[in-house]
Amino acid sequence: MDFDLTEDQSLLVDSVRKLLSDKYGFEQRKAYMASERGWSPELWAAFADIGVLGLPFAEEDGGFGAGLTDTCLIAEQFGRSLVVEPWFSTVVIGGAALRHGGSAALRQELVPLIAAGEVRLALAQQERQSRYDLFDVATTAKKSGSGWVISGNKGMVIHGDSATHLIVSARVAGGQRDKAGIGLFVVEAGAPGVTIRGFRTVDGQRAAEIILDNAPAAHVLGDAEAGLPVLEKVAAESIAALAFEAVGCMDVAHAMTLDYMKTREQFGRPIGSFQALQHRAADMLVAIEQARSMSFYAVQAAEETDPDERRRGISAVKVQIGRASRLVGQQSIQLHGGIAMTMEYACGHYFKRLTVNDGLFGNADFHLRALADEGGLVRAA
Amino acid sequence: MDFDLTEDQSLLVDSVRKLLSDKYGFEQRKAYMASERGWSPELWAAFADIGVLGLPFAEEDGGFGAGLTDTCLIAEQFGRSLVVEPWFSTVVIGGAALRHGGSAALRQELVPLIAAGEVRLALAQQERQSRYDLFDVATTAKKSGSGWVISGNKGMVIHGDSATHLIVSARVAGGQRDKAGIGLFVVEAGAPGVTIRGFRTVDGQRAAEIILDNAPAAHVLGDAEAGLPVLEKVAAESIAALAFEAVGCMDVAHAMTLDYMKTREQFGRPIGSFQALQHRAADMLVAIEQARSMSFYAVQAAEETDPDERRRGISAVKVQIGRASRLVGQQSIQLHGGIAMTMEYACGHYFKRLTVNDGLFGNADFHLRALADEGGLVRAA
Amino acid sequence: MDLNFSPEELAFRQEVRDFIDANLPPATRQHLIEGKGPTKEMVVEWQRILNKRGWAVPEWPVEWGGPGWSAAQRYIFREELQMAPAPSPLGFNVNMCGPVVIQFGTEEQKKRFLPRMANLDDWWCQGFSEPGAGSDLAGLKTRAVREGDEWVINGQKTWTTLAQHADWIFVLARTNPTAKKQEGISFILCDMKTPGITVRPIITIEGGHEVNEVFFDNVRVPAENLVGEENKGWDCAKFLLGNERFGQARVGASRERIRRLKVIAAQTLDGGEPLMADPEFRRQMTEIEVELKALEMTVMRVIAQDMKRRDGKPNPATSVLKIKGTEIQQGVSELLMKAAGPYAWVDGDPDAEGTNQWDVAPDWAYGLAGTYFNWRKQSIYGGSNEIQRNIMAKAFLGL
Amino acid sequence: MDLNFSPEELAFRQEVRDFIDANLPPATRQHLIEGKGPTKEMVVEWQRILNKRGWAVPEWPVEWGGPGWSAAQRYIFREELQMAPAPSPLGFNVNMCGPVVIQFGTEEQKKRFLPRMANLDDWWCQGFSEPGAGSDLAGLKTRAVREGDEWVINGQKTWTTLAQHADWIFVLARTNPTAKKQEGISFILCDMKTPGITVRPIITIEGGHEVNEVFFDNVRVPAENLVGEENKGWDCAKFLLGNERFGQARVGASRERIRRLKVIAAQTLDGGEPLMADPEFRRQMTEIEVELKALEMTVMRVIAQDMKRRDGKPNPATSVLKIKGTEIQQGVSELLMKAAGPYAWVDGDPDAEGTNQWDVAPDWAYGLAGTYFNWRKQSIYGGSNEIQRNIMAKAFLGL
Repeated sequence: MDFDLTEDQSLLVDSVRKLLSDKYGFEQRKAYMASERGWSPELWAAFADIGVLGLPFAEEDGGFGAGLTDTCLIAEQFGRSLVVEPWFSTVVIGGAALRHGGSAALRQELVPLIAAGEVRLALAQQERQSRYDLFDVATTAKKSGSGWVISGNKGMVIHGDSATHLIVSARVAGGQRDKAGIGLFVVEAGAPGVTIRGFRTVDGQRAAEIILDNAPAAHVLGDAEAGLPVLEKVAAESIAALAFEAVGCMDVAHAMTLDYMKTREQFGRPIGSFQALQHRAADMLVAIEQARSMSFYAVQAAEETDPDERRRGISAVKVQIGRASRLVGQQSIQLHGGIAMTMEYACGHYFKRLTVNDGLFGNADFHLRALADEGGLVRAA
Repeated sequence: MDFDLTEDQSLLVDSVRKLLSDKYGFEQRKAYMASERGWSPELWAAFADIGVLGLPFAEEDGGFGAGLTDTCLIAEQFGRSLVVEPWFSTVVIGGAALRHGGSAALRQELVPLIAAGEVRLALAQQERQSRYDLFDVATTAKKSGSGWVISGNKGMVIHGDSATHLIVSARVAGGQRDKAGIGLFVVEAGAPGVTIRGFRTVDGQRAAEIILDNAPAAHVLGDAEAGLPVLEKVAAESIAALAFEAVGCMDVAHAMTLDYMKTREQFGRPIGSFQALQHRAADMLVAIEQARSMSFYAVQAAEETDPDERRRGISAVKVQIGRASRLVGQQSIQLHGGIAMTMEYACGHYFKRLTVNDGLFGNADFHLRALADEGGLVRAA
Repeated sequence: MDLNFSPEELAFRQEVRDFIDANLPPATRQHLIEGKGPTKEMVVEWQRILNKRGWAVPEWPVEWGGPGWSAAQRYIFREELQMAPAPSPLGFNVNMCGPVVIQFGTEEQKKRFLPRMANLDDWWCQGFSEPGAGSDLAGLKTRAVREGDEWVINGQKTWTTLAQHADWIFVLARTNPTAKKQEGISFILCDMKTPGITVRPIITIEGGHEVNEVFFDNVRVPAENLVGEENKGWDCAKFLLGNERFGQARVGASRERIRRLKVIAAQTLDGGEPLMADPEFRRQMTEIEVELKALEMTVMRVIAQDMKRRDGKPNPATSVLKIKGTEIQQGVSELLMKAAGPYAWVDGDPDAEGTNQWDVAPDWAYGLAGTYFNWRKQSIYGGSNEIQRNIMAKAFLGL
Repeated sequence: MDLNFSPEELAFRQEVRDFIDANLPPATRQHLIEGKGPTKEMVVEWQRILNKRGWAVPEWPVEWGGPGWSAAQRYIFREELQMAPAPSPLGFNVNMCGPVVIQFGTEEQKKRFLPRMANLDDWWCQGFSEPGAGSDLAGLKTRAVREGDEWVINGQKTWTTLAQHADWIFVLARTNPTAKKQEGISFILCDMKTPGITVRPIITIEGGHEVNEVFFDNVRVPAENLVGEENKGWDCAKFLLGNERFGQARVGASRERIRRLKVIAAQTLDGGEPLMADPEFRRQMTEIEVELKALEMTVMRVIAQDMKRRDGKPNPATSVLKIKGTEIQQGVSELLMKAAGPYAWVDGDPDAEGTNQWDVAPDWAYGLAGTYFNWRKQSIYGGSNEIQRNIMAKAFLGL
């Protein structure tokens, strides 16, 4: 048992931290968000340079062969700086789909391009009726010659407007909520029949609505009728990274709050000297430490081989992280007072990101119900 | 709209308050509880004298014709003093059953005796499997000659060991959880086939387990196949009185806590000067005031004629009172610290009574589910 | 004890409801149902409709256009507007500045300002908060110096709600810098067109423009614009703040939002079933409904006390209204956001056309996250909920 | 980073589990499963079994009988005992007084007391708290005056857990009344049979007798019973309190109670269905399970730090253990009570035969309300959860 970073991990984190401290101040980030794309190609290139784009892919595929823990450590740092580039969609989500579902040929084709920053991925999975159920898929995939054509509407595709390749869940067989018969297809963003409308999300990231109308799939990830297990693995790894990202956000929001409490004076004394507020800040620390613990567990859970065990563990992670994110996000605003309600002050941006983070791949309520329905974590005697 | 007491109500409350302040100090109550019966016949006689035993019954039946509000006001005072005599079981619960289910002849027989303190009632309704469902009845009633005989096991019969007459729910027809086919029967405590074992409950009151083995019923309350509506009315009025009782308990627990906070010193100052504890005490006040408001609503709700509306309203009351009781009970202990954990200190007794109060006629969880299942309080637009 | 509205009060409620149904512009109502704040035009149009009916200034005395209602009627009126939903008469005019002018102003001030306030010919805003004086209002630093027939005002106000619409501002300014905190403050009215006033928007976290900074740079206003006595402005401020006994309870508004939530939850799928079928969602919603019912009764208690004896005796129930009222509103806004799931996250101008226009996402989801974010302010402004607890500990608990 | 137990540690866990299964008296186990506190005899019997195996004093150095385990092994051992469930080695002996004697005691004191502590030949109790010194421990007033070869002790201790079983008590007493609060205190051992010591039971709200008042009336103990230096007893106290890094997390104990809860909930009917089928009950239980999993990982983090570097550097995670550990235990006790419904309310001696003997109520319901009441103490003692937040604000937040 050892929760410290290895030397390699420390080096990796340091290089990311240095880049972000140089290039990702609050005002710099604002400029990236204000650009037409909504993010910075310059930073994207820099991410490629320090190796975080190819991080989780096998060396033989052209990646750096790092483990999930390393990816999560980057996610934590990116959370601390509220990075808006499509790293999470490309490397964490898309990367997991590619690693777990892609053929060797496909991986060897795409990974070097991803690592170089030339290919960006997005997962088009959400549909109007599906909410948080990965298996609720109305979009269809039909055989067409030697390949597949995809038709359907996908919503809230994170970074769907900057992806070069979309990973699309589509139904090959079965009813809309059947767990079998779902395939994962790679569709090029520029393929005929693909219409993409990008928009900004409330946390300052980008997303898209995508309409597919007999769009040809360039590839299928694994078995076209058994994509759900891959999708679940993708969700599990993504949730682990989201947990670390949330801890990064919470750490910063808490630190900003403490700083403010030490300097802001009311009634002739720093507000941090008021015991009721001190206890609130202590409760935030308790929540963050429990969340940090849970994020470590998230890595264990995501790597669990038994899918039921994995699902239960990952649901527990989502519950704990979601609860903590809500408390820390809301209280960091409340303890600041009005100033944190303004767009010009960073704290609110952490609150917003924490709110969205909770909802990605199912919010705490959803996972609490799922976990409770599966009998919880403790086995009855 | 007027939340003040009428002159008559003020006189009534004053007379009860005076009696309790003379006769119901903490040490006096302890002596009553320590007696073999577990309560005081002397006080019982005094209650008869000041008229609170015949209170809610019609004047033509030998009662005082007071309304539910008056009963509730007494319940509040009894809550403040944690009265252990069988008033609630006799007058509120039993009284409601008699008023809503009893024939004129039966009322005129029993009410004068109740008012005089000679007859005490208890509701034998709970069964091992029934939990909080009034209609879950396995105990049977069978025709025998011109009357009925009752067989079955009843548990947690409040003041069942001192009642002269038991009001027993028993199934005349239908399956164990059918809503039709339930009758309410009056069984004399001394009747053949009735076995009663009394015990003390954790809040210092008395209760009993009762086994009925072909016990003859002296009377049936209303339609022997349609007792459930009466039982629901009984529950509704009882819940209104419990709400007032709880507010009485909470008021005293809060006041004791404030007194202690003003006198107990730690780190060289009264603990009431610590802001974190002040805010906790303020939260208790918020909860109590909301509970007090809800207790007023409880009277309205209990008197609602539409049974569905009544059930919804009464469930809302139970939720709010239960939540407040828990918060105020737990925090009154916590803010005191160790001293309130001792049997010799009154505060813990309020906490215990509030805990039991929540569970009578269904706890907050039960009623929240019931209310949610019935669509809540606010109608959709 | 009588816990019900009288038949007359119930008839009055019906009268209000009928009037709203007949006169509220449907586009305004629809706009509010969708959770958007009313535009300036909507507020002005509706207040003038109310004013024509004699209902724009429920709290004012009859001689200044008030309808002469009881506390219960005023409550019913306010609730019905919130539930419609319809815009409320502009609080800065009707509940804040108007009553101060009525209580402390000269006859001339009353004649000049009150009718225009009632008809919303002038839109007023409130110049109280300052960057250094948040919860500690009396710590304000804006100065007003008497020079001849004028006050010369310098300083900065912040969190000035809807200053961008305002024609006038009422300002608390320090007129005696050597006196004790509360004792050197005056209450002064300023035309927003006066040279030296600059309004700078504050964009809140959801992207909306509701509040502003207002800078005063040698702003000269006539001496006659002082309300009440010089250096006694704190009395006006206390009167103004104390006047608001129910404002943040907003029971009707919360009930309207819960209705909306139920409509949405019936249409939205969750696990292939309507969201309304999810026990956990229902539980969270029902808990709020129950708390709201208790709050409604708490409001009634305060009204009943007001009707019986306006003795100004503090009622502990009053303290509950701010804390619980805002917690409930925040809770409902969170449930609305959660009901929308991921589709709440589309950003943009909440007053613009819905951007979920391709029918990939439901239209109604748009802006719900923004409202959730924005409503975090409710437990901060108007005396933060922490300040409320301080007040309770002092005033009612003797701690 | 490596978040898993090593194969050796897993093997050790199995060894502990097997030993418990083979040696724990079944009656003791059943008694604990039913939620009752172990009797004195059960504790003594089991500790002697452990001592024979060399496992009674996991935290002690090998020379005094410790097994030489790593922090991870000690954690595993403690968890397995809690989960069995089995009595833990008596904390007053093993985790409190023993380590103080080892750290501060003379060679003679060690030889005299430690072996008897390990074998539970002497039952120790803790004389720290006083009526006027609760959260403010250093405010204690009990006096010890040196007269020749003896200390003469006068004063009163309270909340003395299981003093009724105790052979010895370790006492904090003021030996220099003029020194600053923390500086005039000494740590003294007293034989409970010494004349002048009176133990008076404190009955807690559920009716149990766990704690006591202990009165000292001219109690004379030999001077050699002083541990450490005169007036330096606060160092011993701090060492003792700081030693307890995991004690109140009790992850294994909570897991055992949740298992019990699940067994009960599967048997109990609610709305005609097993209680386990109620989504709201499941939600409440699952929320606690999730929090417990996080707490388990938090404990692991503290252990890992301990194993890596015993630098005594405060770890914010440590502060979490008390607050969350006690909240979880209290939460589970409340769920157990609620699961029993009305049948939790039978009063009486929890160690007596179940009184629900007529099968009208389920046997297992008996005593659950009492445990819920009793466990409210957990957020009060050992440094109340409010004190913990004060500590965190100072030590980690710099407020």
